[in-house]
Amino acid sequence: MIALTSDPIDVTSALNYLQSSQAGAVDLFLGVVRDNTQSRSVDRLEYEAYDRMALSEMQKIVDSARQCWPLLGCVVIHRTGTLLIGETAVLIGVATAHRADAFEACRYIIDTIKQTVPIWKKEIFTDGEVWVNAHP
Amino acid sequence: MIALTSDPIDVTSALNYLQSSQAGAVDLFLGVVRDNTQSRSVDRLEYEAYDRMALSEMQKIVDSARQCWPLLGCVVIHRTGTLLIGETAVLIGVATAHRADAFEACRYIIDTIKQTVPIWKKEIFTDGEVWVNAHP
Amino acid sequence: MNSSANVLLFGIARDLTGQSSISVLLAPSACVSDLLTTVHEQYPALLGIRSLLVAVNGEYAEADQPLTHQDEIALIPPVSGG
Amino acid sequence: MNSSANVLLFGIARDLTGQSSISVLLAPSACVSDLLTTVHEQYPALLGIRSLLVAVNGEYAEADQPLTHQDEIALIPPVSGG
Repeated sequence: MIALTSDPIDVTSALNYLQSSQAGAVDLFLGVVRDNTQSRSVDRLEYEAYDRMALSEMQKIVDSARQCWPLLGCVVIHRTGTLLIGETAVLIGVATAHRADAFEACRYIIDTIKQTVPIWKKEIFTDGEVWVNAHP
Repeated sequence: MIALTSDPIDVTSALNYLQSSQAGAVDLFLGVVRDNTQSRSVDRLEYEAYDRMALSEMQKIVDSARQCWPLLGCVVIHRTGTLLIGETAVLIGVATAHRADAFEACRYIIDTIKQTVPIWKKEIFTDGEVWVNAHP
Repeated sequence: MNSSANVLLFGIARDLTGQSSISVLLAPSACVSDLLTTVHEQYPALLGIRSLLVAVNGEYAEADQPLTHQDEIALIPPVSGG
Repeated sequence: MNSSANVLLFGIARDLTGQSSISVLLAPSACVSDLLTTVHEQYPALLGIRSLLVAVNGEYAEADQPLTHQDEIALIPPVSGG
């Protein structure tokens, strides 16, 4: 399952989706909004996506992970819109027979999402705002 | 939080416990009962623990992880008793500021649990049973 | 004959121009690098972005990829999801 | 004078002996390796386990660690948690 959503991410339904009688390991990664970046105080984040391309790039990443590791199930959900501190911006869930594959695939997916998927994050501080990574 | 429990493991309360305004990453590992081992068909597992020592060994592992990685929160919960296919035998949850630390600490904890914590697993097959790792 | 292409903007590109899409004049044989040159001439503020890629029909495009009227074209500033 | 120590059994050790604890005669100066020798003499079935460690008061113990009456002693077959 690959999704973009402006609603809060539901961990329980993601886990239910990953249920498989052959799965011995599930690794679930949550990217969460934290209250500071380089010691500047964050008020909230705004996530914006180029939806059709974000979905197809996430699909490519999952397809590529499936070629490298024997995945029994895989969930990738990314939030868009306004997120407050403590909210989950992204969930990656991977189910495999053995744990090494789950850890490696999950990490590959989140690392690659951050490199290629057209989603942009604006950090809104108490004293200004900035699009992350955008400036020289 | 470190616990042994004969009740089903509640992922949602584990995640709530890991909430921290400084956390940017949560890695959650679930060890799940799967339906086969070396292609023998598993009916259920029985987990037995030397409780006091299992708890203190899990505490040592978490203490040692805290020395290696800057953990904001850490949860380790291990089931005991009878588990059916699909049930979660162990949950490891780690919250950190950055994701590399969460993945590495989580993996270290589950890998080390499997090496040192006095918990024993009996696999009950449709045609027999075996204590895992016990035989030469 | 030149014609105009509609180009989608996101993130900092949208903020710097104040527009979520812009119209760019392109020669019939224009490719992705021609588009970027023209975009930067029309909107010099976009030069302040660390890097700009171009997506054509939802796929990252190389500099020499030719553009047609039917293409959905988007500027992709440095991504920062996750 | 010899005295008997109570030894906790788990997993396969409990299954092989049919007991969750056994009583083992120990010399006053006995250490962990002496305990293991005696245990194996009294319960040869336990030799079928791939390896047996000893925990004293909830901590893994070395072979030369001396044992006292107050100690909580347990046999630790190969662990298989997780």
